[in-house]
Amino acid sequence: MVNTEYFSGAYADFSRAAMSGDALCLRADNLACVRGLRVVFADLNFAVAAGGILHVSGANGAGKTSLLRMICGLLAPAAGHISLSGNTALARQSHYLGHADGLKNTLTPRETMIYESRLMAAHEACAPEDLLAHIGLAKQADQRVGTLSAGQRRRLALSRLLAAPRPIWLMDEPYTALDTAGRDLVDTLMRCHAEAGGMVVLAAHEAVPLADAQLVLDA
Amino acid sequence: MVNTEYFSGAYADFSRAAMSGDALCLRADNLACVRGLRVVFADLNFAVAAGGILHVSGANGAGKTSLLRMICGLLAPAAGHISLSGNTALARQSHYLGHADGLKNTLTPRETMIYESRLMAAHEACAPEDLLAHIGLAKQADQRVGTLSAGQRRRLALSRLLAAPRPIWLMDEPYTALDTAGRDLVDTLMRCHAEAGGMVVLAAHEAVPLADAQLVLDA
Amino acid sequence: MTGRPIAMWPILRALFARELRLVLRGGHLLPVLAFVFICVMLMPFGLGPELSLLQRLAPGLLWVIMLMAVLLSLDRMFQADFEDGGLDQLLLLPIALEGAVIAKICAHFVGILLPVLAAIPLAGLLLNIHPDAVLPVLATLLAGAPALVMLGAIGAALAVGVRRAGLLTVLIVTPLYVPVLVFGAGGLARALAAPGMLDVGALGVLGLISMASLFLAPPAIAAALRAGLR
Amino acid sequence: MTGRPIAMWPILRALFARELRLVLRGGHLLPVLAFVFICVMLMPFGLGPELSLLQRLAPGLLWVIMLMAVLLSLDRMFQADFEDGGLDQLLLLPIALEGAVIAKICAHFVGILLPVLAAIPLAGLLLNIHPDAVLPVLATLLAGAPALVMLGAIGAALAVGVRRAGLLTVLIVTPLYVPVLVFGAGGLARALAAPGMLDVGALGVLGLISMASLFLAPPAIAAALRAGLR
Amino acid sequence: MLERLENLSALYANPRRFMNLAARVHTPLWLVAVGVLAFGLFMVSGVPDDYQQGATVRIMFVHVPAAWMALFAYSFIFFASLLAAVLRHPLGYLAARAAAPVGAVFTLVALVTGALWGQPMWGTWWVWDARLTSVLVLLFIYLGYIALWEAIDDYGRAARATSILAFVGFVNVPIVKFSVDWWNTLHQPASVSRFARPALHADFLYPLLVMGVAFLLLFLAITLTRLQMEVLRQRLRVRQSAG
Ligand code: HEM
Ligand SMILES: Nc1ncnc2c1ncn2[C@@H]1O[C@H](COP(=O)(O)OP(=O)(O)OP(=O)(O)O)[C@@H](O)[C@H]1O
Ligand SMILES: Nc1ncnc2c1ncn2[C@@H]1O[C@H](COP(=O)(O)OP(=O)(O)OP(=O)(O)O)[C@@H](O)[C@H]1O
Ligand SMILES: [Mg+2]
Ligand SMILES: [Mg+2]
Repeated sequence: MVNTEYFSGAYADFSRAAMSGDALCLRADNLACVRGLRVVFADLNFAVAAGGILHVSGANGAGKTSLLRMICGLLAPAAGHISLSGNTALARQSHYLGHADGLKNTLTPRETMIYESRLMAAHEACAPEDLLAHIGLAKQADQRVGTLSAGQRRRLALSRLLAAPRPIWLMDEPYTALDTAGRDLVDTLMRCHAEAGGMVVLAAHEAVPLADAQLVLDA
Repeated sequence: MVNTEYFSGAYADFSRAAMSGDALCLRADNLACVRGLRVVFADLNFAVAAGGILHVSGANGAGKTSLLRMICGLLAPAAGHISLSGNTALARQSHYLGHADGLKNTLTPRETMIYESRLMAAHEACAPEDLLAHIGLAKQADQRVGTLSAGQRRRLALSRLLAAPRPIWLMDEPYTALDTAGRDLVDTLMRCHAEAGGMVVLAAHEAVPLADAQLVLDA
Repeated sequence: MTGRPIAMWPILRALFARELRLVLRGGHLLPVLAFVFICVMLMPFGLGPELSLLQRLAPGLLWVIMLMAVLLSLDRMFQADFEDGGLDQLLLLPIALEGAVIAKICAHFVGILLPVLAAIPLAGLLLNIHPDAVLPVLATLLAGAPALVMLGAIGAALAVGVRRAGLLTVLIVTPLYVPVLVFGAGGLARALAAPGMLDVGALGVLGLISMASLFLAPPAIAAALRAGLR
Repeated sequence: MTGRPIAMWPILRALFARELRLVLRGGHLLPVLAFVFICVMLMPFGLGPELSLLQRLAPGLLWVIMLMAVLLSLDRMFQADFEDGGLDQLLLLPIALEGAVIAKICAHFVGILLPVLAAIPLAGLLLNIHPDAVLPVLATLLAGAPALVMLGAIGAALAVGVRRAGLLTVLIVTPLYVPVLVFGAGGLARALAAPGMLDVGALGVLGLISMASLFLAPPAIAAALRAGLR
Repeated sequence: MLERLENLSALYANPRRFMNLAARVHTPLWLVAVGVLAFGLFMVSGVPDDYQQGATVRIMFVHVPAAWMALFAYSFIFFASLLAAVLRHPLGYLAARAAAPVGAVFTLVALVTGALWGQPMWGTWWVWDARLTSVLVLLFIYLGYIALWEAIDDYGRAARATSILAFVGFVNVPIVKFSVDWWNTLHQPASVSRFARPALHADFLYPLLVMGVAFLLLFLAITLTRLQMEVLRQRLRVRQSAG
């Protein structure tokens, strides 16, 4: 279902990096998270190599969302640090898809996509038509985002991942509100991304067969 | 895990109705839904008897949310009608748990519960302590709702169902953001409610073993 | 259906209490009062610090400030409910939506506008208002406030979910404000021209408008909110 | 990391275009314009119908009205972004947050405040302003507006995620407005006392304050937004 | 739990050394402050009536030190926030938070005594001149600063946001100080601080200076007490939420 062509050109960069041996590696050392007056987790260590998919799980409130936000710099770690092959400023290396999707209700899906790709400085702007069909919103292209169904919104939010290539994908419960086809779409996107040399960290309560490593946070 | 005592007293009313033979029955006749300029579904017929759990499924945008909102009167049907044993004004017979949870960020979980039970005119106000422990928010009782994690919010929203007994529960993707224990909690709540003579209509993309009927909407 | 009759009054009270708490959370009293005094502080800079001039202008300025406070505070009154699904829950309450609307508006009135009204005499002092003018100002403001609030709430309800809400608000609400202002600030000016006595006529008309809006606005607001459901 | 350099300019332009569209679709312009005209309409009632007095006060009143319009419109500038997760996405853009902030502010300026500025001469007409005074009023407003907007945005950013953010913004921002108003309305009054000529000194100071705030405010705003992340 | 939190986050550091020092300094500081204040009041009671102002001149001995402290307290907040931001040490934020209400009260005292003095001297309680207004602005900045602290629950967020406001609001301090020089005001310009040739008679000058020192000590003592309370409250909150 997913047209892997989207990945070919733009992804050449970090695929090449992956092949040339100095592959990217995302690692966290002794990471700790404090929210309010509570220590959510501490002494967390993990590494994700290029092409890796890490599944973070744990009970409600265990700190999954906090971890993902820390990786892209939206939350400062209370201790420890995170780096991508030595680089610690990861905001521009990451796509973050959170519980709140950052979509604007008064735009249409088409407009959202066009702006998204311009804002991400996509080198070749993708044709919104193709992408819309791709994520299953062809019919809703010119409806206001505020009137989309929950799953349709979620699909639109996914399109941000394709706006520009970035090595790290952080996905917080990406299957939420999606039907079977939608879940397959997410899986395909993640697989393509990993194959192109990217890395994925996803938080989910369900099993993720695609993942090649699991991190369990205990509350 | 769920203390079924919550259901005993207050639920006497419609359990008695169920036993006395003139049981409640929720039925939809020739229901149609139009959103914007699109017919979402038409000629929908179904019935849920007291104690029944109906699982509504269908692709994203198939109209599950619209259907639930129609049942409790938040959306007017384009055609057809819905009734509970002949009664067509169901707003005060239903609990609706939608994609948006109606929680107030500046209150604490404890306050939320107290107000909720007063607003629903609960005949005997439940003790918030018990209920909080019940839904797994004992530790977060006095934290602002705005700082809860996604699953913790969801659990708090569930507590509204217990604020006062109402025969119809409308649950839109109730498993969203919940961990395994949370999903079990939802199942237990639904089972208790059905056993007490209530009825549940839930929309979900995953399988729901508990349901005794399924309605598939096709987009 | 559950067999027992439901008493409306405790529900309205609970809703009022919750809304008042939402309004007051985070010490809103301080900011509202500060707002009034800040407006007062800005005036002399705009108009020049001449005390006698300020004295003459004070009553009208106080009306404008009150209007601003209403506009600012009611502005997004229903927006949060609309966005977080709270509006759905309001509709499912065991009371009529009109009642819920009234409870909400009362909470805003008590939590925000009463303190403003209470601060008006002191604000007037800073504007060097004539002592004889304090009473008429308060009287007209009190008589007119319900109308201002109800009209503001209609605007806020229209702004929820209705497309082109801005235009609608301007077309519907602004013309309604005009009579209130005419009788409020205008009657005030006349009252002050003949000092020592209240302009009972204007006050009566203001009161009438307020009464009318107390009865007519809630259904309009409820209808606007229902129209805004998605 | 992807090897190719990223051009900042097109991103800023795209962000500006998007925000402008959001502002225009949000229907914020009309209520602000309505507010301006309500204020203007109200003044004769407050001040009495004496045309000469109105004429004298018009410039100062226009300044105060403009200031309140800016406050009203900036109030929730960053709140929506905060609530819907858009703020997170702003932080992940390939440009500095400071740049994004400037683009957003420019969009608000163009979408709301330029039209308000354009309406000022008309509003002045209703206040019976002296024709010679229109140009100085507009000139000082234009020179001072950037400062008003930037300072307002600092307040809006500080109050992000806070309950009743609007009023807190007012409380934070207005004290900062006083110097601008002093040079704006004050300089204006002096300019009009010697008719036919602009008070270049006050205009220069206003311009300086505006320039300073153009440079100093964006880092403060960005820092405030970062502090507001949850 | 507490240990864990303190080790993890700079914001929750337990300033043990500071608390020990504070416990030792606390009582002597209060004693000296009260002593100097008593001495100052004694000196003030001996001041002769002014030939122009009569007994109302005594308002000066409260008004002027209070006005000084209003400015000093804000500068204190500014530098404390700056230190906290630069050194990444939370004590600065706590100190700034502790000082704010104290500064606001001094500002209020300066305003009220000024108004009381203005009635006999200028024939009015209030005028909108640059000095008076900039002090009113200062009060509002204090209030905004306090309101912002109260409005944000999360301690770290509140600390960062309020420090930004403290920096921005600092521009008002020189305006208050120099307003009398920059604009033509009713209020009189600095007469004490021109030390080379003080324009004030020694009979007035020395009591005024003693009162100034007394107010400074009072400010430091109150702020220190509030700061200790702030640290203890923070510790208590952690304990409670941990267990
Ligand atoms: C509400 C009204 C007033 C306010 C807000 C106010 C404010 C201030 C401030 C902030 C200072 C400190 C200036 C500095 O450190 O340089 C000050 C000093 C002073 N004020 Fe006032 N003042 C007010 C009314 C008055 C009145 C009515 C008088 C007497 C006629 C007065 C006499 C003085 C004197 C003598 C000083 C000492 C100046 C110096 O030597 O530095 N003030 N006032
Ligand atoms: N104002 C509108 N204009 C056009 N289409 C609309 C409007 N409002 C809703 N729709 C469409 O109605 C359809 C039904 O939406 P609904 O939310 O009921 O779907 P759903 O089954 O709950 O989907 P999901 O599984 O994604 O939650 C969607 O396709 C949506 O795009
Ligand atoms: N300001 C705060 N004060 C106190 N606790 C907080 C604050 N902010 C967050 N928390 C707590 O931090 C914990 C971690 O939240 P987080 O959102 O990371 O959990 P999560 O693993 O994503 O949970 P979920 O599965 O429910 O999404 C939660 O227990 C939450 O209550
Ligand atoms: Mg989460
Ligand atoms: Mg749905």
